[in-house]
Amino acid sequence: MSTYAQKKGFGATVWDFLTTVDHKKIAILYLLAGGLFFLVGGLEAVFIRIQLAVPNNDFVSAGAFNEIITMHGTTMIFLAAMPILFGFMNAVMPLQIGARDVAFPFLNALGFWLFFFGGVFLNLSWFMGGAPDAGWTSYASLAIHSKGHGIDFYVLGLQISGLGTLIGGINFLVTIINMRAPGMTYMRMPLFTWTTFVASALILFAFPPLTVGLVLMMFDRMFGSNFFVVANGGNTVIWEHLFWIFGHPEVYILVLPAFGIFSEIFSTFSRKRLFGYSSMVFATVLIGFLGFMVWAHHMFTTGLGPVANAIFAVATMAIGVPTGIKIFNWLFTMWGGSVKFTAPMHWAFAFIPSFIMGGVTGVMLAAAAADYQYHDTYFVVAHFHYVIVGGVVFSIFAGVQYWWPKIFGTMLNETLGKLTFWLFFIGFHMTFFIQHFLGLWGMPRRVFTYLPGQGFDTANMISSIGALFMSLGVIVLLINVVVTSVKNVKVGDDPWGDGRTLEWAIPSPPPFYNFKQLPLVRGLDAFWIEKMEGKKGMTPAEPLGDIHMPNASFLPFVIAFGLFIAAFGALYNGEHSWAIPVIVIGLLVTFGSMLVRSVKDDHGFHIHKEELMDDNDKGVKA
Amino acid sequence: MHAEEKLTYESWPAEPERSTLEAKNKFTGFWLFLGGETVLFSSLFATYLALKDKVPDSSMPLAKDLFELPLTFVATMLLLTSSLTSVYAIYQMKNFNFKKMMLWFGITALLGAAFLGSEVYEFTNYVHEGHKFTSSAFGSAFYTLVGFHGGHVAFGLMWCLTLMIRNAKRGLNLYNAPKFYVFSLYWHFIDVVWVFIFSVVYLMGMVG
Amino acid sequence: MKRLAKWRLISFLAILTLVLSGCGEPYLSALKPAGEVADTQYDLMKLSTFIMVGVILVVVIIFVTVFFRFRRKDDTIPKQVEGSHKLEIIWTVIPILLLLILAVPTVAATFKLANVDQMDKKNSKALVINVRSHLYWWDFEYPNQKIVTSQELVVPTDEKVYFNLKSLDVKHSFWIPAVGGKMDTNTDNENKFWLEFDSKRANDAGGLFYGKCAELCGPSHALMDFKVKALSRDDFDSWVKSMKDVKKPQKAQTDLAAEGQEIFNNSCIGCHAVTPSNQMPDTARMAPNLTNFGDRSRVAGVLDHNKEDLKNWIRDPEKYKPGNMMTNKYPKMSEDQLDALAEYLMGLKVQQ
Amino acid sequence: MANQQTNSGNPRVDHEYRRRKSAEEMRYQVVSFSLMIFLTLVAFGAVAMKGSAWFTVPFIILLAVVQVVFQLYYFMHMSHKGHEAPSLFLYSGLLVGLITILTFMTIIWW
Ligand code: HEA
Ligand code: HEA
Ligand code: HEC
Ligand code: CUA
Ligand SMILES: [Cu+2]
Repeated sequence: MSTYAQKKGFGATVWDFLTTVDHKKIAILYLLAGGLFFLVGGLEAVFIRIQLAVPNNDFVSAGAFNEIITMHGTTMIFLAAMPILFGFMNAVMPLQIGARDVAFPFLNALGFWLFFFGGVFLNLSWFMGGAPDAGWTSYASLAIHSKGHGIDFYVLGLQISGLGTLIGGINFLVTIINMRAPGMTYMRMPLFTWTTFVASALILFAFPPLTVGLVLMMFDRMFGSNFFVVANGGNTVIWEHLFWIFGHPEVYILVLPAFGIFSEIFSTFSRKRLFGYSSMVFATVLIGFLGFMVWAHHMFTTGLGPVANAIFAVATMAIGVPTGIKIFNWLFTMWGGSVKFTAPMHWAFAFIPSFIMGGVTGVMLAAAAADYQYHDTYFVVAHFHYVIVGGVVFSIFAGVQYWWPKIFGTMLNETLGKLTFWLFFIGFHMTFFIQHFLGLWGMPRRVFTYLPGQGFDTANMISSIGALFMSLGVIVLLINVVVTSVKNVKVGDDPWGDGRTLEWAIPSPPPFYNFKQLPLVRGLDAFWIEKMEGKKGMTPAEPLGDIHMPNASFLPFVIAFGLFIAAFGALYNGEHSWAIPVIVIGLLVTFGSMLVRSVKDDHGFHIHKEELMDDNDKGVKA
Repeated sequence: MHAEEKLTYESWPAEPERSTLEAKNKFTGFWLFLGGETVLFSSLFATYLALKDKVPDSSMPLAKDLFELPLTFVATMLLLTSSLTSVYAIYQMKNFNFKKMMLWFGITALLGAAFLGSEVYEFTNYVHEGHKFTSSAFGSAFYTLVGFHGGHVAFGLMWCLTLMIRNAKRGLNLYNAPKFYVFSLYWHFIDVVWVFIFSVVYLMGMVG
Repeated sequence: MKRLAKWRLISFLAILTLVLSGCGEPYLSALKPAGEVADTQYDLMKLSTFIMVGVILVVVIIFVTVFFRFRRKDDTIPKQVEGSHKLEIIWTVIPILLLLILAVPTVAATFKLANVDQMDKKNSKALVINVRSHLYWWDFEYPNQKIVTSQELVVPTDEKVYFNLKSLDVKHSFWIPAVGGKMDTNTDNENKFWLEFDSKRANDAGGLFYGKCAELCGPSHALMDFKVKALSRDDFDSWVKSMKDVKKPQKAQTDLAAEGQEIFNNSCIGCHAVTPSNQMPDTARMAPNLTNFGDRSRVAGVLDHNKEDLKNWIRDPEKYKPGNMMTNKYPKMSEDQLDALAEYLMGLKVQQ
Repeated sequence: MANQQTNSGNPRVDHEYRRRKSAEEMRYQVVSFSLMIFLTLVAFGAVAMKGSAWFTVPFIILLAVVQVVFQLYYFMHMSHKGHEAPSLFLYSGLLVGLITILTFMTIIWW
């Protein structure tokens, strides 16, 4: 079927990616864009650590520092961690359930472009008069007070990219509900698929409150409303609630997929079925559920009163239980197994003690009365970097190393991978462990500098040196990617040799239709079952037939771009006469292309049976 | 079975909205979207309730000074009835009666437009009484909640018209039937939201 | 394996001693509690830390065992175990119990720290202080004593002191780490809480605690420090009395100071009051009250308290506190004028 | 993908059955519509009577909830099979929303 597999020129490749609706290519886009934003956010982190390395430093100004921390937090959470995880979900989840694509390929592309343009818009603030500077939480009184357009960039950029995330979440949910291969019952789904499912459900319910909050702030800042203007009857605590009703589930949106990735890695490299699979699923769902009941633990010092604080404190502690169930199940997956310490397994293994340290400080924070001391200090900074970096970032590095061969058809270098691990691992603990004490010794967070003579100097220096190690680790990873891509040694279907789930049953990279014939799933770890019975691949569940595929389309890009334009209009509303026309033009572009989409039928195309037969054993390039 | 295949009354499936994979996905996806919308509107309701009657000076009108039963009642009847007419439309769709379906959707759209008209009239009145979007937190919250709903109605109207115009000539098939169905879900959802708006905003506002 | 476990234990103990020795500064650290509130919180911290260290130890023991015992040695396929109900019950129930042990004192402490009944009681003798936060400075009003001071809070030791907290521009948070956890100063409402300052430990800390703003509030958030002078009840009463004695602006003592006072009255008095019995409502107090400026220990919360730094501050406040509300609100001062102002301001003392 | 059809094999019989079924359902829908109108009237009436707010407010909320149940189960067909995922997600959304409303009404009091 050579027509689909021709080598293309550079321009054609770019066009291909701009118009693709293939979940595997969209995955690559997510990884690429998310990776880029990770570097940006990391660079911002490095600036933070340089500024704080010594007391009274003036590497950056006070105002710039606030912009940097705000953008660091926002970029890392919304534009780096979540999109990279979305990349894995796109790349792997449909394969794991034996689907040919996601439920809404067009919307999948739209989701990506919305995220991307939202992120670009947000980062353009650096060049257009200043970035947002009220923290990633953007508390209302400060955000309304903030001069310039920084906060406007935040509000508009996050609305656009949040819309993309919401669309992505719904897409994953429907894919999992409707498109599982024959025999793939819910309780046979790999854990990464399960965590994708629950995380997507959290997205579905957590992003609307954020959207509402952002809309209210947009109205206040750009259109003269009074939601947060106390003098006119407004109330800033509304923002705090709306933000955290979103914000707390958000951290589980980040960490659940990470748990999924580690679950796959633990069982693969222990050559053992996941211990307590059903309780793992149960714990995942329970974490998701409890995640919505605890947000006010970020507001213990707001003055909600002892009743509210006590309720939320206890509810928060409860989350430790399902998380503990997971930790012990992972440990007992390895127990009695045959554990091979590959580079992905390094990350997974180190994740356990690192994440626990963050988790238990979380439970300490949950003790409301004690949190009055911890809140808004470096103790909190230490807590969340322990869970986020030790959980999410570790999982991202692990996932990159683990699925790279499946996505790109070639293995990342293991030695370099382990070098990255050691540099990053050491740097990570060095940076963040000491921060617990900084917080307890009285150092608030979000301070652009500190005075000497308060006992903070040495600890901050240590912390900054740790960041240097982390940077080195990331640089080694980049080298690894380049070296690997240049060498480009092709690998087979199951390069780790221990693959258990369906994605390892098809070529690396998979053909663009994924499964020639949908596989018949006979149990948990479908591919492993077949392997253990001595079979080479999956038993097909259907005869070879025509495959229906969606058409590529440029419209997702255009729809997202329209909102990008409109956002500039909203930003300058009331300041320039061209603002309103620009809003109108942007919205016209968006709604116009939506209209085109709905009026022009798009039935996709079919790959014919004959072509598929030609294709046998050739390993098509996607 | 091809989505655009010409079907007859006999071959028309019992659940045209869910008889292809695409349709099923659309159906599920839209329901999930409504789940998200529920949270969205709840957040707006919550904000409204927190800011109800919060005005900077006591000369400004409060909820009980503004709202009036008759107008709200008319608007409610319009929207409730349009919910019933869209049920009729789907009934005809399931019976493979394209013409009647179009007729009922047409009526639905008309009722929706009338509802919007009454809302615009109402808003202009309030503005004259000094209850503006920018005048108080109460005003901001009121217009945002009710306006969001109104925006949904307006969007639904556009959607309905687009569907009707686009499919006027080609009749029912398995490609467009799910679209009509999903639209009707959306329309009912708008109605659900309105039931809470008239209860929580208007009726409760008048009670005090 | 045994050797490694031992090594872990030793390094753990080493860290522990390091931590215990490095508890931070007594005037600033939450690990050196100096009052009832901080004590309660410190006890809770200790309890939770013990539980958490226990949890970590258990996990680490399993973890290390796995590391050594179950490395891949050959190609045999291990048994595919599904799970174990017994184990699962164990690791569900034990954490629940541990959390209960933590939850009960947490709830108790939360209610205890929120108990401000004394404040609202009629004729209560409790000391109440209204804290008003502004962009980068703190205003302290003693409503019953009818005095106002800024930047440096003065409190009596060994009794509960009650606070009403509110912000007049953006949200800040009022925090004296060594004495107790923080409370936000919202723009919407008045928050209430109490603290207690222990006389003995206040002495150890030099009688002066550091206070901080703990909520991001703009460029100079990092510099929004204040100080707390903890005095015995008698000393406190005499401080209140000497404050109240200042009925009208103090007379300058020297010629230079008189010149400074003149400049001050021309350029600064619009914002800065130099009498403590400030009749204006809190919203109208635009700048720190300078009645007892000479008694303070810092200029603008962060600079050393001497004439040089004071002159630097007046010369260019923006340099020391970016975004502050004083910059450019008064004419430029010559060096002579600065000398005069410094002389005058440093002489503003209520306690000799 | 093969799509699942629930045909008995005889289209005529099948359609007779279906037509009857959906006509019957239509009757239910008309009934529930009348009920909804009725409930609306009662709610408006309750407010017009200007009774005590302690009674009126919960009462009209209750009526609204009943009405919405009609909408969901009859107009939006949630009573039909194949609505497991929709109801799961709708109710979850509702739960999250209700908690939000509850907190906004209790702990934002100033
Ligand atoms: C991936 C992200 C992530 C994760 C997973 C978590 C997990 C948890 N978090 Fe964290 N948190 C953040 C990200 C995250 N957090 C961020 C970003 C912030 C700051 C936001 C900001 O202000 O900018 C924050 C802030 C934050 C606060 C507010 C602090 C403050 O500002 O004052 C609190 C308070 O309760 C808290 C609690 C918890 C708890 C209880 C968990 C639990 O889920 C942890 C559960 C895990 C374990 C407990 C370990 C394993 C369990 C066992 C081994 C079983 C036995 C255990 C026991 C018996 C205890 N977090
Ligand atoms: C996913 C989330 C995430 C991640 C991964 C990180 C990663 C890191 N963060 Fe994080 N951080 C947050 C989320 C995250 N952070 C949030 C939400 C806040 C709160 C913000 C707020 O207060 O509002 C915060 C705040 C925060 C602070 C506190 C700021 C303050 O309160 O004043 C600090 C200080 O040390 C810090 C440091 C770091 C460091 C050193 C890393 C490191 O792990 C980073 C490692 C990465 C690198 C080192 C990249 C290396 C890059 C290169 C070498 C560049 C090459 C460049 C090019 C080729 C262009 N962060
Ligand atoms: C807008 C009115 C305004 C004017 C006019 C003004 N100041 Fe200030 N001043 C402030 C504010 C606000 C601060 C607090 C700054 C901060 O800490 O962020 C301050 C702080 C100070 C401080 C430090 C106070 C302390 O308690 O440590 C001194 C001293 C001072 N001003 C002196 C002066 C002098 C002298 C002048 C006149 C030449 C003057 N100010 C004019 C607003 C003003
Ligand atoms: Cu005030 Cu930070
Ligand atoms: Cu949280």
